[in-house]
Amino acid sequence: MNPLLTVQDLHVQAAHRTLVRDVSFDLRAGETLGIVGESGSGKTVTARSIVAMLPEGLRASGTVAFDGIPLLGKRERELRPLRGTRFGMVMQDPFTTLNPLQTTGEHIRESLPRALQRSRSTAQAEVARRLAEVGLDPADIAKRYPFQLSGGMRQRVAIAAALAGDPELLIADEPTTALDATTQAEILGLLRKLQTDRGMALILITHDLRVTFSVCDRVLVMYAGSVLEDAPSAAMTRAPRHPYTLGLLLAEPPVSHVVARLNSIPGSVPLADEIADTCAFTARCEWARPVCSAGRPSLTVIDGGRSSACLRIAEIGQEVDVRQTTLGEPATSAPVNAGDPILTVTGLHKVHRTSGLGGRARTTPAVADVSFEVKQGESVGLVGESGSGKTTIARCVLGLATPTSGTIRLGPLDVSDPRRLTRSQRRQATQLVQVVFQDPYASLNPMLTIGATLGEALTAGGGGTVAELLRQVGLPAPYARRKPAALSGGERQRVAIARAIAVRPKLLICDEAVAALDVSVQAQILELLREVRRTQGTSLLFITHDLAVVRQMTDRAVVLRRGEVVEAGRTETLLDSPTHPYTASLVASVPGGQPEAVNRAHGA
Amino acid sequence: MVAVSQVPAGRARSARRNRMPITVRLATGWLFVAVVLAVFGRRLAPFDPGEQNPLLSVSPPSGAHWLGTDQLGSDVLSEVMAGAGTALLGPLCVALGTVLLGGALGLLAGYRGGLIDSLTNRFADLMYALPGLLVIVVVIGVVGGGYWVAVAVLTVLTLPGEIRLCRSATQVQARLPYVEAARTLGLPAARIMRRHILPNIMPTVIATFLLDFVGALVSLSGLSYLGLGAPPGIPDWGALLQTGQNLLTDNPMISLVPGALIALTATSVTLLGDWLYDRYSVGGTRP
Amino acid sequence: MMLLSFTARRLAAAAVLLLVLSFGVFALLAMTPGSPLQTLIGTRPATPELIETLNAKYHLDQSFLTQYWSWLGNAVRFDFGQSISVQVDRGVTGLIGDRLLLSLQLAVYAVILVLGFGVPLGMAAGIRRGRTTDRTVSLLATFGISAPAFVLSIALLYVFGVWLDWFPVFGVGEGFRDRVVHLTLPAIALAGFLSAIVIRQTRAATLTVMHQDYVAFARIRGLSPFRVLVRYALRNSALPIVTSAGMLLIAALSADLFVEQVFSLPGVASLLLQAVTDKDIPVVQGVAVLLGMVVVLVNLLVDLLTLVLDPRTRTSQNRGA
Amino acid sequence: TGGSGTPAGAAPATESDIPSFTYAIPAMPTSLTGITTKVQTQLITSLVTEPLERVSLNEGTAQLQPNLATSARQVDPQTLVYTLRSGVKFSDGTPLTADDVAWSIKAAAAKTAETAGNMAGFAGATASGPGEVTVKWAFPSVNMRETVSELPVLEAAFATAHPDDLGTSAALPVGSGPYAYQSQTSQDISLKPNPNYWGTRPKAQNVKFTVIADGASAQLAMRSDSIQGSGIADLKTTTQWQGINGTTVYTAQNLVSDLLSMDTSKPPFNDLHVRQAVAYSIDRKGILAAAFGGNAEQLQTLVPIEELAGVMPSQAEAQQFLDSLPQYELDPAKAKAQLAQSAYPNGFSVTVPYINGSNWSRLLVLNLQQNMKPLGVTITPQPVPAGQWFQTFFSHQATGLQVLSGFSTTTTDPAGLLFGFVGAANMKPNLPNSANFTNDVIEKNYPAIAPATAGTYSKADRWAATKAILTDVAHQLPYIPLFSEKTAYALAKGYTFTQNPSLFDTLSGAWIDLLRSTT
Ligand SMILES: Nc1ncnc2c1ncn2[C@@H]1O[C@H](COP(=O)(O)OP(=O)(O)OP(=O)(O)O)[C@@H](O)[C@H]1O
Ligand SMILES: Nc1ncnc2c1ncn2[C@@H]1O[C@H](COP(=O)(O)OP(=O)(O)OP(=O)(O)O)[C@@H](O)[C@H]1O
Ligand SMILES: [Mg+2]
Ligand SMILES: [Mg+2]
Ligand code: NI
Repeated sequence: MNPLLTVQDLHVQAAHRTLVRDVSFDLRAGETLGIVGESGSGKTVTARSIVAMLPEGLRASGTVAFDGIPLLGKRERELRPLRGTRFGMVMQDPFTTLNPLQTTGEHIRESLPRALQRSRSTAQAEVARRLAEVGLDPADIAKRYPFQLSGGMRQRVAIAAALAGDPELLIADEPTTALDATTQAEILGLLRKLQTDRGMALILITHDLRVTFSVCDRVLVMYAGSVLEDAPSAAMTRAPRHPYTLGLLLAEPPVSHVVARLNSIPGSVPLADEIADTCAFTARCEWARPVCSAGRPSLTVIDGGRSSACLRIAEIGQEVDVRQTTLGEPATSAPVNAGDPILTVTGLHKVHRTSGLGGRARTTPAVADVSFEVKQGESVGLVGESGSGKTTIARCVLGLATPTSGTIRLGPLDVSDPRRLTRSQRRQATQLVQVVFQDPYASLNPMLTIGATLGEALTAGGGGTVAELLRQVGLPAPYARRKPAALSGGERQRVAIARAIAVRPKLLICDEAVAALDVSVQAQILELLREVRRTQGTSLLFITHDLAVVRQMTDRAVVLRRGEVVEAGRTETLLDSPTHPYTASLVASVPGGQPEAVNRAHGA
Repeated sequence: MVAVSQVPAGRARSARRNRMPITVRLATGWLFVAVVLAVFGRRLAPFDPGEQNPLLSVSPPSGAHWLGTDQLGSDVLSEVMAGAGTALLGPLCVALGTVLLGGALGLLAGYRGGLIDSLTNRFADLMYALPGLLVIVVVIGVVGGGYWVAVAVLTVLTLPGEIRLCRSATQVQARLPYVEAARTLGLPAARIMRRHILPNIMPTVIATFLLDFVGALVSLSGLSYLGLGAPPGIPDWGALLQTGQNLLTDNPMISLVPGALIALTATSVTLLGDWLYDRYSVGGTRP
Repeated sequence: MMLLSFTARRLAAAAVLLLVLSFGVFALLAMTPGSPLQTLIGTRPATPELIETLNAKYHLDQSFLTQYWSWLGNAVRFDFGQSISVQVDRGVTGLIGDRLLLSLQLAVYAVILVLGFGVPLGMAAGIRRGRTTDRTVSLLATFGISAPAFVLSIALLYVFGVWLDWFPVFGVGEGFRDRVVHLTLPAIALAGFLSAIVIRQTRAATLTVMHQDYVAFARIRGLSPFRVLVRYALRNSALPIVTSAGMLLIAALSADLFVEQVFSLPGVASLLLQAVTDKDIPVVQGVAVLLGMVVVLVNLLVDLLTLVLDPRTRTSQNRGA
Repeated sequence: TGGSGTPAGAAPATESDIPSFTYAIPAMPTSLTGITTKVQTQLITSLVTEPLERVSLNEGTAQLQPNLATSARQVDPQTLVYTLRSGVKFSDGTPLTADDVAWSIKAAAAKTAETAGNMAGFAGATASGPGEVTVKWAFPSVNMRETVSELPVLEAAFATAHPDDLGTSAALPVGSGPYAYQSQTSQDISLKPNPNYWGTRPKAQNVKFTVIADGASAQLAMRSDSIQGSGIADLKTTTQWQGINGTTVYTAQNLVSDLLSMDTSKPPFNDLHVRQAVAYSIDRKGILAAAFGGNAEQLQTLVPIEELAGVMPSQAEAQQFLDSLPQYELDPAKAKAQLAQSAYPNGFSVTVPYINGSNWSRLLVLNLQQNMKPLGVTITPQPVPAGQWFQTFFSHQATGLQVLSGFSTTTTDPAGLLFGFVGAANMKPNLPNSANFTNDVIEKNYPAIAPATAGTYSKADRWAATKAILTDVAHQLPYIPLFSEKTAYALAKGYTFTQNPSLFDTLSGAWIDLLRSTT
C-alpha cells in the first residue's frame, strides 16, 4: 500500500537561517503520527510545509507528496481543491482560529463541500450533524459567535470546521496546549474517536511525549529542526533509541511519586544552523564522542520500524535501557518540619472591576473566601485550572493588588491593604516575600544588564554581591555584564530567581515559574528551587496547574476552582486519593488516565 | 497553560533591524541638512535674507540670485535658508513641549492610575473631538496672539494623543513582570518609572516625538500660509509659499521651493519616525 | 433594546458635549480683544448714536450669560443670528446653508475616492507586505500623510489645472457633470491626504488580520480567496478603520480648509476662515457649532456602526472561557 | 493721465450686446443700501441706485454730469436746488419723485449711516416742488454739491417698509439705474436689466459680481473664463494679468493719497528728528517699483495736485509750489544723523498696524523695518482687519505710526480731504487727523480750507493758506506723503473699455457704459 503522505528531505529556510533540515517520514492512511519536540524545534514549520502554508519569508524544499501529488511549489490555485477536502489542519489556539465576526454555523457551512452548501436546509442539517459529531448541541451553538464560547467549545468547532470537507488527513498542531487539563483530555479523546470513526490519518503535534504516547501509533522526535528518532509509541516508551529521547522522558517529572533528584538535560537547545554538520544533540549528550561532531548523522533504521539519528546507539543502547528503568525511582518524601506560619491568608476576596463599553462597569469575582497558610520552611502548592485565581492570590500577597476583603498576614505583618503600609513596613514586607514569574522573557528589564538588575535588588536588602548571587543560581560571574537578550529562557529564569533571593526572603512565591520553559530546562530550574529551599530554608508558595510539578515540589497543596478552595491537604494524599470530585477529575485528566501511570498533565 | 512561546531575540532579528532602508537613509540625510540650515542657515546664506533691493523686485533665478528675488528684491535662496529656522523651531517647541508634558503625564497616569488617569482621560476625550487646525485658526484669527500662541495652542491640542500613547505604553510595561518584580523589591515609584519604565517606552516616545513634530510642522506652516502664523518680516517657508503664490509666473521659485521643502521635511521626519516606531515599538497604537 | 439605550445614552452625551463646546466657543469669542462692535462699525466713524443703535440691535450691552442664553435659545432653533460682514437673508444659518452643500459634495466625492483607492491600495499593501507594491504604496502614503494639504493642492492646481490644462482651475460648475469635473482636483487633494491615512490604517489592519490564525485556518480549509479576502480580511480590518473615522473626519476638516482656500471653493471651511479674518463672530460661532455637531454625529454613527459590525460589542456577554 | 485713451493693443470695440458679464470683487459688501463710503461697494450699488449727478475727472478737475438731476443751482453757499429729470421710473414701475430724493439724502446723513462723516453740516433736504429738491447746509460749503450729487437715490416707500433689513438679500433696494437686483447669496450678486431705465442701456445685459478673495484665484478664474472682469488689487501683478491669454489691463489715475502718519502728540514721534529719520528711511522709489510695478505716482504732499484744483491759480503754479517742497528720499546717513540728534539716539520700538491684505502697506512696513534696523529702531508689522484698523485710526489713541492707504475724495478741493489731516478740530475721535498735528500756523490757516468756513474766504486767500499749511506739513512731517495709486482693471478676451475707467466712473456707475464686446 502506498503511503498517503510522503515527506522526503524537507528543508525549510528563513532569510538567514535554516529552521528545518532533512526531515523525512511516511504516513499511511488511517495512521496516527505524533511529532514531539521542545519549543522551536520546527514542529509547526514542518506541519505548515505539509499543507503548503508557510508563513511569509520561509521557503521549503524537498518533497512533500500527498497521495502521490507533489505539494511543494504548487500554486495556491492548484492547492485549494486539496485543502479542506483531502487534508485539513487544526491550530493551537482556539481563541484565535475562528473569525470573530462569524457564527460557528457559518464557519462550518462555508467549509462544507460545495454540493452540500447549495441548499439552505441541507446545509443547515449538515451543520447540525457536524456539530453533534464533535459533541456540541447544534441548536444552541450554531448561532453563537466564537466569543460566546469557551476555549474547549471553540476547539471543537474548529475541529468540526476542519473536518467539514471530510479530509483523509488531519494535522492537529498542539490542539490542547491552550486548554485546561480537564478540557485537554476531552479534546484528545474526541480527536482519537474521530480518527478511528473516520479512519483518517492524524498528525498530532505536541511538546509532550506522554500525550503522544497516549494517542499516537508512531512518534517522531524533533530537535533543533531535525528528526532524531522515529519509532512506534510502545517501543519508544519502553526503550528510547536516542539519548535525547531518553533525556526528554527522564526530564518529565513523574506525577505518581516524588523523585529524589529531578533529571535534566544540561545546557540548552541550539539553533538549527549551529548543528548543520554535527549530531544535533552532541553538545548536551553524556555519551558524545569526537565522532559525533564529525558529521551529521542521518536517520537510520535500526529494527522493527524504529529509526534513530544516533551514531552510537548500537554501542550505548544497553546503557540507555538501564538508565530508563533505574532512574526516576520513588524516593521517600522528606518529613516536613514546619515552624510558625509565615503567611496566613484568611477569607480573601478579590473582585476585579473593568469598565466596559459605554462606561458600564463590569465586575469579575476572581477570588472568593480563600484561606490557607504557609509555615516556615514549608512548600505549599496552589493548584487550579486557568482563571481559577492563583495569580490573583499571589498578587494580593505581594501587595501588587489590593484585596476586596480578607486579611493577609506575613509573619508578624498585616499586609491586607498595601496602600496603608508605612515605609518601614513595606521594607519589612520586601524581606519577607519575593516572587518568580512565569514568563522569563518579560521578567527582566531588557534595558538593564543582569548586574544592574541584581545590584538593584541587593540595595533592597539582604547583602552580598552580584557574583555570589550568580554563583548561587549556577551562572558564571561574567554574565553580570550581559543584557537579558543574550540569555536563554532558562538562564533568565535563574537570574529572576537570583533577584528574588537577593533579599533572602522568608517566602518565595513561584507563579508558574517553569511553565514557559522547555522540558529539558524545566527540571534544572525545579532542582535549583529545591536547592534554594534546602540551603536557605525559604518557604515556597508554588503556583502551578501541573500536578507532576506539585508532586515534586510541595508538601501541601490547595486546590482552587473559580476562585474558591475546593480541597486542601498533604500533596500525597491529595493526589493519590482525592476526595473532591474536581480534584479527582484533575488527576484523572492526566494523559494515561490513572495517577499511577508515569504521566503528567502536560509539559511546557 | 502555556501562553508564551516566544521567539528569542535571535541574530536574524537584529540583523534585519539594523538595516536602514534607502528611503530612511535619504530622509535622515535631508534632515541633517535641514537641521544645519535651521541652526546656521542665516550665516550660510549668500545674502542677508532681510536685505532688500526693491528695484530688483521679483526677478527670476539668475547667477547672483539662484532662486531669484521676492517682491522686495530679497534673495529667495537666503530667505529659504534662513526660513528653515522659523519653520522648524515652532514645531520643535510643540513636539518638545508635548513630549515632555505628555510623556510625564502619560507616565504618571499609566503607572499611578486613579484620579490623574481619569482627569487626563477626560481632558483627552474633550480635545480629541476638536479639529486642531480649525481651533487654532479661530483662536489666532479672532482672539489673536500670533505665532507663539499658536505654538502653545497646538501643544495643548497635541497633548492628548501623546498622553494616551505614553499612558498605554506605560500600562503595557507596568503590567510586565519585571516592573512587578521591582515593586516587590520595594523600590520607590519614582525610581521604577525613571529607571525601568521610561527607558522601555523611550522608543515610543521618540517616535511620537517625531510624528508630533510633523503634525506641528504641517499645522504651523499651514497657519503661516493662511497668514496667521509667522509674523511678516520673519522669513518662513509657509509665509513665503503664500506671498509667492501671487507672483507665480514672474518667479515661481518663491513658492515652489518652500512648498517642496515643507513636504520633503515632513515626509522625511515621518519616514524616520515610522521606522523607529516599527523598530522599537513596545506596544500602544500609532496616533 | 440594547441598541436603543446605547443610542439614547450617547445622544445625551453628545448633547452635553455640544453644550460645552458652544459655551466654550461663545466664551472664547467673548474674550476677544475689542468687541464685535468694532467689526459692526467697520469703516464708519464710531459715533455714539451708531454704537447705541448697534448695541440695541445685537444685544451687545447685555451680560455675557444673558447673551449666551438668548443665543442658545435661538441656536437650538437653528438660528445663529445675523452675520456681521455679509447681510444675507436667513442670517448665519442661510450663509452656512448656502455653502454646506458644496462642502458635502466635495466630502462625498473625496470619500468615494478614498474608499475606491485608499482601502484597496491599503489592503493590497497589507497583503503584499514587503513587496514592491507595499513599498511603493507605503511611501506614497507616507508622503501623502506628511505633505501638507495646501502644498498638495497647489501642486495639483498648477500642474493639472494651469500647466496641463486638464481640469478647470476655478469655479464649482453647473449641473452634475460639470460639478464633478470642477470638483475633481479638490477632491483628489482632499482624498490624497485622507487616503494616505486610510491606506496606513488599512495596511496595518490588514497586516494584523492576515497574520491572524483564523485567516490561515480559513485558507487551510480551502475557502475561496475571495471569501477569505472579504469575509475574513476586509470585515475584520474594517473595524479599526471604521473606528478611526472620527479621527479621519477631524483630519479631513483641517485639510478641507486648505483645499477650499487654494481652489477658492465657497464651502463651509472657507466661510469659517473668511469669518475669522473679518472677525465675524456670529458666523464663527455658527460654523463652530455646526462642525462640532458633525464631529459628534459622526462619532455617534461610528459607534453604532461598530455595534453592527462587531457582534462582540452587541451583547454584554463575556467570552465564555 | 486719467480718464481717456485705451491701452495699446486692445481689440477694437463693437456695438454688439453682452448677454452676461461677471466681475470679480474681493469681498461681499456688508450691505447693499448704496449709502456707503466703500469704493468696492459703490461700484456695484451705483448701477442700481444711481446718483443725482455723475462726477468725472476732466483735465485734472472733477466735472459734474447730469444724471437723475438735469441741473443743480447753488442758490447761496448754503443752499442747493436740484431739478430732477422727469419721467424717471424705478425698476418696479413707480415714478421717481422729489420725495424719494429728499428721503435718500436724509438717509445718507443719518447718524448711523456710513456716509455721516461726509455729511457734516447737513441741515435738511426737502421736496420743494414737483421735480425739485432743495438741500440746505448749516454753513457755507465749498463741496456740498459733489457730496450730495454722489449719493444714491432709493425708492423711499420700499426702503421705509424695510427699516431693519434694507440692503440685505431679504430687502434689496429698488433704484432707477440701468440694473435692478436679481439676487444675492453669500457668494455673488446678480443684476438684471431695469425695464424702466430712462437712459441709454449699457451693452451688458446681465451683470454678476462674484467674490474672489485673493488675486491669484481671480487670475485663475479669468484663465478659466469664470469671470470677464476684475479689479487688480495688487498692482504688481498687472503683468501677470496681461499674461493671461487675451486679457487687457486698464489703468487710471486716481485722486488717492497713501500716507504715513506719525502721532506728533506722543513720544517718540513728537520729536521732529525722529520723524525725519523715518522719512529718510523709506525707499519710496523702490517701493513704487516693487509694490506697484510703476502703476502709481510718488505723492509730493498730502494729496495729489488735482485735489488742489479748487484753490490753485493754475496747474503750473501749483506744480511749481509742490516742486519747491522738501522731499525725503532714502538716505541712511541722514536718517542716522537725524536720529542721533533726537531724544532717542539709540532707537525705540514701535508696532505698525496696517490693513490686512494691502500688499503695498506690508512691503512698505517691511522696508521701513529693514532700513531702520541698523538705527536700533525695532518695527513690528501688524496686519489687522480693515475695521480694526479704522477703529484704531479714528480713536486717536496709540496711533503711533500708521499706514494710511487709499484715502480719496471726489472733491477737487482742499476742503474735500486735505483739511481733515490737520488742525485741532480734527484731533477728536472719528476725525482723521491721526497725527494729532496742529500749531499756530495750521490753526491760523485752517479756517480757509475747512468745509464749514472755507466758503467765506476768497480763492486767493485759500491758496495762500493751503500753501502755508502744506509747507508747514512738509517741514514738520506729521505725515510722509507716499504714493498715489492708479486703479487697474482686467478684462477678459472679448471685452474692452472704450476708455480707461477712472475711480470716479467706478463710483458713479459710469464704468459699465464704457464696457464693450470686441466680437
Ligand atoms: N515566520 C518565521 N520567520 C522566521 N523564523 C521563524 C518563523 N516561524 C518560525 N520560525 C522559527 O522557526 C523555528 C521553528 O519554529 P516552529 O514554530 O516550527 O517551532 P515549534 O516546534 O512549533 O515550537 P512551539 O512548540 O513553540 O510551537 C523557531 O526557531 C522559530 O523561531
Ligand atoms: N486585572 C484584571 N482585571 C479584570 N479581571 C482580571 C484581572 N486579572 C485577572 N482577572 C480575572 O480574574 C480571574 C482569575 O485570574 P488569575 O489570573 O488569578 O487566574 P490564574 O489562576 O492565575 O490563571 P492562569 O492559570 O491562566 O494564570 C480570571 O477570570 C481573570 O479573567
Ligand atoms: Mg508550534
Ligand atoms: Mg496566572
Ligand atoms: Ni503548560
